[in-house]
Amino acid sequence: MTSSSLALLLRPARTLRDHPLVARYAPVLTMVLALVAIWYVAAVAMNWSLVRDGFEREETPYAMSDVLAGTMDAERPLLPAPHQIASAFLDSVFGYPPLAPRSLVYHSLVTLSATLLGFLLGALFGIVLALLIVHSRVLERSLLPWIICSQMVPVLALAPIFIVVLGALGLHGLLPKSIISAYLCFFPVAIGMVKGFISPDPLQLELMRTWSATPRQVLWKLRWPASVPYLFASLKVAVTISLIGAIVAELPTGAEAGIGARLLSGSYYGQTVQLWSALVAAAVLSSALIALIGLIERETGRRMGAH
Amino acid sequence: MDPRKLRLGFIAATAALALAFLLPLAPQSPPLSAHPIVWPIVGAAGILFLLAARLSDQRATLPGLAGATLAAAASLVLLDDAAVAGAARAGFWMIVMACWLSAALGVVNLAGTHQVRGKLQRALDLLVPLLFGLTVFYLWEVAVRGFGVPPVLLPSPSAAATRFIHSLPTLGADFVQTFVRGVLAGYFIGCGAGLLVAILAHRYAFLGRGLLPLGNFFSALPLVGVAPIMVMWFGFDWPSKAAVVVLVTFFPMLVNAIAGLNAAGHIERDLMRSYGATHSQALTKLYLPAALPFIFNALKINATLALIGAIVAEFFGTPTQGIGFRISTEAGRMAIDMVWAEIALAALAGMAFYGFVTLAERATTFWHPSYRT
Amino acid sequence: AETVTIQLKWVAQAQFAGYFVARDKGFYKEAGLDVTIKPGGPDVAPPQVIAGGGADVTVDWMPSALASREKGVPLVNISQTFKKSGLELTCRADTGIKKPADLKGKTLGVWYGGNEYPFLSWMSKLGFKTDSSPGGVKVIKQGFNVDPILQKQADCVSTMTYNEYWQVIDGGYKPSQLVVFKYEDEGVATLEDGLYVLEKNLKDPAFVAKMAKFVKASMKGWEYAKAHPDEAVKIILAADSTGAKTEKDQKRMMGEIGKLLGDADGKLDVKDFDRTVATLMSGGSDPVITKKPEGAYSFAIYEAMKK
Amino acid sequence: MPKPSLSIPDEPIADHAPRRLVVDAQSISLTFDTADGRVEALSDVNLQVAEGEFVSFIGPSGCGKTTMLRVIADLQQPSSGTLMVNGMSAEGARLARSYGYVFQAPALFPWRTIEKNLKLPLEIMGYSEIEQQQRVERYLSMVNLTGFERKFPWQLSGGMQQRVSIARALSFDPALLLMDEPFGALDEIVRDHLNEQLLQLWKSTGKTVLFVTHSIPEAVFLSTRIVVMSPRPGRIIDVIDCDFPAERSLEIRETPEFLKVAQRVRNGLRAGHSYDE
Amino acid sequence: MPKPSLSIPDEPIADHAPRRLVVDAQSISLTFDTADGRVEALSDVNLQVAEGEFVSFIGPSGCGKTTMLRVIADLQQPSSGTLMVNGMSAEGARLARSYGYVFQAPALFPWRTIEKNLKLPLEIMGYSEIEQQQRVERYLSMVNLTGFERKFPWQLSGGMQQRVSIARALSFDPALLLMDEPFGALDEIVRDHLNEQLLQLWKSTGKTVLFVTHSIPEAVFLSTRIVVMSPRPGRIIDVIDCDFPAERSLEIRETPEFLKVAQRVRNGLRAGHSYDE
Ligand SMILES: Nc1ncnc2c1ncn2[C@@H]1O[C@H](COP(=O)(O)OP(=O)(O)OP(=O)(O)O)[C@@H](O)[C@H]1O
Ligand SMILES: Nc1ncnc2c1ncn2[C@@H]1O[C@H](COP(=O)(O)OP(=O)(O)OP(=O)(O)O)[C@@H](O)[C@H]1O
Ligand SMILES: Cc1ncc(C[n+]2csc(CCO)c2C)c(N)n1
Ligand SMILES: [Mg+2]
Ligand SMILES: [Mg+2]
Repeated sequence: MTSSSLALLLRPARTLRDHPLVARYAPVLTMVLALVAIWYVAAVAMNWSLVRDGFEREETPYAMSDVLAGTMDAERPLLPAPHQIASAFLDSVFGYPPLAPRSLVYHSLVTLSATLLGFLLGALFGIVLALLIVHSRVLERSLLPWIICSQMVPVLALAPIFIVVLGALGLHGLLPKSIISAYLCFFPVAIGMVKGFISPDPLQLELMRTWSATPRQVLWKLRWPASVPYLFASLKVAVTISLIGAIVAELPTGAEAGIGARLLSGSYYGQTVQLWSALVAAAVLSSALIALIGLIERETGRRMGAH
Repeated sequence: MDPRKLRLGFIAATAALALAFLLPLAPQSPPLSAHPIVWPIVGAAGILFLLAARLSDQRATLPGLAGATLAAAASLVLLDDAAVAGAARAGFWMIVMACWLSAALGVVNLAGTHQVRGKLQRALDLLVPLLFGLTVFYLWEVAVRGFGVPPVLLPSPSAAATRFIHSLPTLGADFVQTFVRGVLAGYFIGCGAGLLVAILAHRYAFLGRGLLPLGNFFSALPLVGVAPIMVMWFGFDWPSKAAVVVLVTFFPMLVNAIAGLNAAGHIERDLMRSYGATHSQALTKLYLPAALPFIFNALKINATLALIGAIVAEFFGTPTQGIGFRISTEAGRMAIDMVWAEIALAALAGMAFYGFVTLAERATTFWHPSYRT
Repeated sequence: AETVTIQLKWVAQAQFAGYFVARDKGFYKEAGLDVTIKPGGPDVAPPQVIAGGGADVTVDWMPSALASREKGVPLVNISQTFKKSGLELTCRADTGIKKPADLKGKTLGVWYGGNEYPFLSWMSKLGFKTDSSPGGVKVIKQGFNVDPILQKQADCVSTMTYNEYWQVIDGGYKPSQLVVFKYEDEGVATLEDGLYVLEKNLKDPAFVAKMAKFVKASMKGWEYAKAHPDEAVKIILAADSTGAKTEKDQKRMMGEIGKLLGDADGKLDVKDFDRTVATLMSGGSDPVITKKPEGAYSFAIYEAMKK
Repeated sequence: MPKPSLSIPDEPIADHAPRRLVVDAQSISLTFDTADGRVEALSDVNLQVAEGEFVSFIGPSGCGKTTMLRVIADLQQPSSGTLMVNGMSAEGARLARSYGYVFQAPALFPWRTIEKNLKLPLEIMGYSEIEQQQRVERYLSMVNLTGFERKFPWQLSGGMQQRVSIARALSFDPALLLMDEPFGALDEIVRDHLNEQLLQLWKSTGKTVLFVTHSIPEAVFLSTRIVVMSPRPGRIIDVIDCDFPAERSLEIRETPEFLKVAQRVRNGLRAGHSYDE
Repeated sequence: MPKPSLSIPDEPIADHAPRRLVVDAQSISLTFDTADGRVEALSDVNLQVAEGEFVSFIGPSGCGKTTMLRVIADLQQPSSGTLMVNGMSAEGARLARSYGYVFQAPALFPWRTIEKNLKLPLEIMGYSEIEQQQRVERYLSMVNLTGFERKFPWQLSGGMQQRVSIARALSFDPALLLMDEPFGALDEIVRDHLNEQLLQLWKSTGKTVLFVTHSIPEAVFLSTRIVVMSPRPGRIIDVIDCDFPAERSLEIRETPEFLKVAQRVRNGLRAGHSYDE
């Protein structure tokens, strides 16, 4: 728990409804409950004909209630019921020692490490690129269109060759995956930061001019702080893309471990519910990463006098 | 550009050409002076470089680029010689280096041109990236052919271009399937939904607190996992691709639009309050215009993500058409030149799309400090 | 010890039991080899890996190997592990399909990426167009699972005898409710898993000697796996880092793989090769190979093994 | 220094009595909670403003004038006290679009031309196209900016921007005007001109005006009452009636009565300051 | 209306002669190209300012005062004419950090506290930590804002923000001060106080000051010369010498000499206006 929510807890509230923690989490809870309810209904509707066909193929007599029950625990449902996913998820997270190949924790960690490294590389590269573009007209004019072009190239198509080439250069394991992930996630950061770096008020830029501040001083004292809102919006997007990139990159590297490997084998061996729990793991992971960035954003905002 | 650096650069390029006459081109090849057509071209390039070095100002651009073209032509002619292709040595690479150096100097010099205005400036804005790209493609071409890179790893750009021209009908059909159907539909729905949810979240704090984490959660679903499910739900044709595109474009729009809606200034908000403006009035007259720079940010990022998303989704089940379908099948048959022709198609389509969004951005956010001069 | 890197065509599973068993049982070590097994996946193209220097030898299907040969990567078959093809087209019986001629107008799931050639030449033999024009069949690119048949999005899907067929069974179909066309029976079978190396390496006697040791030890592994399927499955499962494989799946797969393996020495039967080439060259409008390949197989390794 | 914080003018208010109260503030206090402590921006402020009055606020920088106007405009909630505007709650009055507010900074929208900026409140309040156009012309010419319709805010000088913002607040003809240093960035001539225009407008329409200014002559010239404030905590330290004849011209600024009132304001102002000069 | 656009005061300038010229502008013109036509912001402006002078610019809103200051500060390039600052080109002078500029708007950095805002130029110019701290204290107390070090700009009133921006421009002690309506948002008392402080500073340090103001008394009180401008196109229409004794106090504002100069300024100003009142 963060110190601010601790402070919220300690502050007396007039009624339960006004309690800051309630105000903060009640909406999420409501939405989640609504979603789960919709999900159940959808699960029944979507799996219905599948389950009914199953009974018919078995040529056993069945009642409506049998079909209904069947939609709740089908082995290969079109849409698994929330409790199926939850129990598969919990089972694969807590059912094994965290570093066993059957544990989702293990696979999440594998993917997370590639994600973080890729995110770091990508964000850094994106920021550096934005800097170059903002400071050099030559680079802006000649590089920017090709950077955009680079993002139109589907990585999944090039990843295999890329892995081969990196492999020939002696790079194996984490790095190739991270580089693919970085390749995908640097772009939102670069675009966002270019915008951020040129967003300061003209008056403030002129003020720096009157002091004949060096470009570096203008960067650190004006452009950088002024681009903070853009930075965090970009980082949030980049981190999800970086996770997706890391997962994509697991396929052409032999899919030995990681959430991507789990997704592939879940699909390959028809383990639908497993596949869904791997999806949930990915979503949980990136939600956590986004939440972390959000936390840093709020703290930064506080220090920068946001109100 | 600094005339001294310019002069030094062109002299270095000339020197490289001189070295090309001395160093071996390839183990089994006679020296450069024994190639009847090539050596005069190289010589002419050298003279142009010397001229550029003498001028060493804006005017140097023209002889510099002309020399670069000649040097490029010489090296490409040399590559047609079976003795050189795949076994190029220092002498050959000297010509390539001279070409690259002079082209780079030319581009930098050109991009540094400020004096011109209006139409000429527009042309320059196009010319600079074009020349830059040409240089990159040239280097790629000579690297692939000079080093003899296996074509199943990387084809030469000329091979990909040839394939592109010979497969226009296929490419056209793929373009329609992937871009016109999948990408555009998904892009509009995804961006629209992202914006809508952002507006709702901005308007109703309760919804905002509840929807945002859920939005985060769903957009974090990995492409490779979601694509097969979408195929399962929406079938093999383009709707499932559009669904994937919706998923990948939703979140960037959500995040950016929320940041944008919060970017409206405090006095401006107070002003709207003082008018007793309704929420929809405040939205259309203040919040959305103020959010436009951020929204365009998302539209641009999404333009790229949508394309990649649709293509990748096609790896997981399609009818027998589409850019992603073609890339994955042709990669399987080792027709890598076709893969690159499709990649080029994707890049062209994406660039045009992106360019369109940029134009719209310029037209609607001209007032933003980043565009004001 | 000498090092050998082998690139598999697909994810680590009982399909490649021989290599895992040989490694686990120390057959490679006995031969003085240190073997690295690189698993493949849906996006791994073995010819690219070997051309990029990522492996010494690779397991590939012959259509893919011959295609890359024409495209400038001269792969040479040094040993043919699988005698028979495991590829088949599995249809739901309730679609009314009984014989190949009934396929007309139906929706068929086909694996692309180099695996489509046997199918295309079969269809051209049947006289069915594959471009969705009337009087032909409707082809969809199948992912790496059998969902299209379970969801009734397709009437038939491609399956391997050793995996996907059983996924359909697990999906609730009884064998009696399915109609299966084995490519082997339709006379359009192409050679599947074999070992391939780069042609230029075969000029190097040291490499040939090394490969001779490798093939010999691998065949010993296959022999062992065939004789002790349960132990082989245990070895596979122990080597599994994705944690998705189940004993049930792998046992079934091991059993089916056993049926595909040829003689103990795994030497290529030239008749099979010629039939594969014929099939590929008749592959409709866009044949995968245009001319009869020369030198696409070599018995040099076998000669070296005899010494 | 006058001790009591007065809310009612010293003179009898009989002549105000029959008129409706537009602003009725009873012991308003407002405290800002900031990271490094609390700032008491308003402390126990009582103020009654009748319809048709012109009340100026004057006081040292940072004494709470802007805050007071913001509270009345329902842009800020007081920490305690009761406030009625036009007989409604402040929020009700805001939603009823009872006032026009000129902010201390121009607050123009950079994506709108001058013309469109002026039209903003008119669009919101649903005026017809023709009516909008007429008003834009009328009020732009009033602030002497005809010809600048199609310019964007950043193409105008500081004073011009401020004039646009004044025109914008007047354009929808609110019965209550809240003006926060509207003429701060203007030269003497324009200022005098606009002073007269405002007086004219006030006289002819019977608007109620709450006006923050730093210019004592301006306050004395325009107002029916002057409220002098002092800072930390922000309090009203003097309320001065100045009922000059309705038909006054700029020349009255030289009369002894005028100078007497001005001196009283100056004294109050000085008392509110901490300078020991 | 005086016809000729004067660049040299009417009186002999012998006493300025030995002093170095800080600003030497020769027939400066500046035209803005906007979407709906060109705006002539400066037209053939000639101006020489010697070291140690205090020159005020006064003129109707939008006449080009800000533009003139911006040209001298090398924030805008003139369309024609030559300009020397401190014997260098305007750019050279800017790069040599020869001047401090107070903008018309405060232009504080919202993410920096008041203290950090004041330190910004000091950081850029490489002052030591201790020196920075000392100067922050000195200049904050000069503008009477001690105690607000840790506040953020939005927590300050408009006038307080403007004072921070003045302190910031003074903090690094530039020999040339360009001030664009620095005291516009301040009340009379603070304004008088800061007027005296500025005069003090100017006298004791021999700084050169170019000062835009709308207050005629302020201009007359502070300046050695007053430049009166007229708009569209922006021209200098009068230059008035006003050499009051160096040891003047605020009281001289009541003397007849003072009022005479003020009247001349007022006349010039009025001439520049298009009002026919
Ligand atoms: N948002 C805020 N947070 C914290 N303190 C604030 C805030 N707004 C104003 N203050 C403080 O409240 C006090 C009164 O501010 P206000 O803006 O009302 O002054 P003012 O009388 O309008 O001054 P000025 O003439 O300079 O505009 C000041 O001390 C200021 O620092
Ligand atoms: N960026 C710009 N683009 C176009 N026109 C401009 C621009 N900046 C200023 N102008 C025009 O130039 C003229 C002079 O403006 P300037 O800001 O110098 O006036 P000023 O004398 O400082 O007025 P004020 O006292 O109101 O601040 C004005 O008519 C203004 O509209
Ligand atoms: C995307 C995709 N492509 C091909 C296959 C076919 N396949 C099934 S098993 C196997 C291994 C061959 O050794 C192969 C290639 C698939 N399932 N998924
Ligand atoms: Mg104020
Ligand atoms: Mg100005």
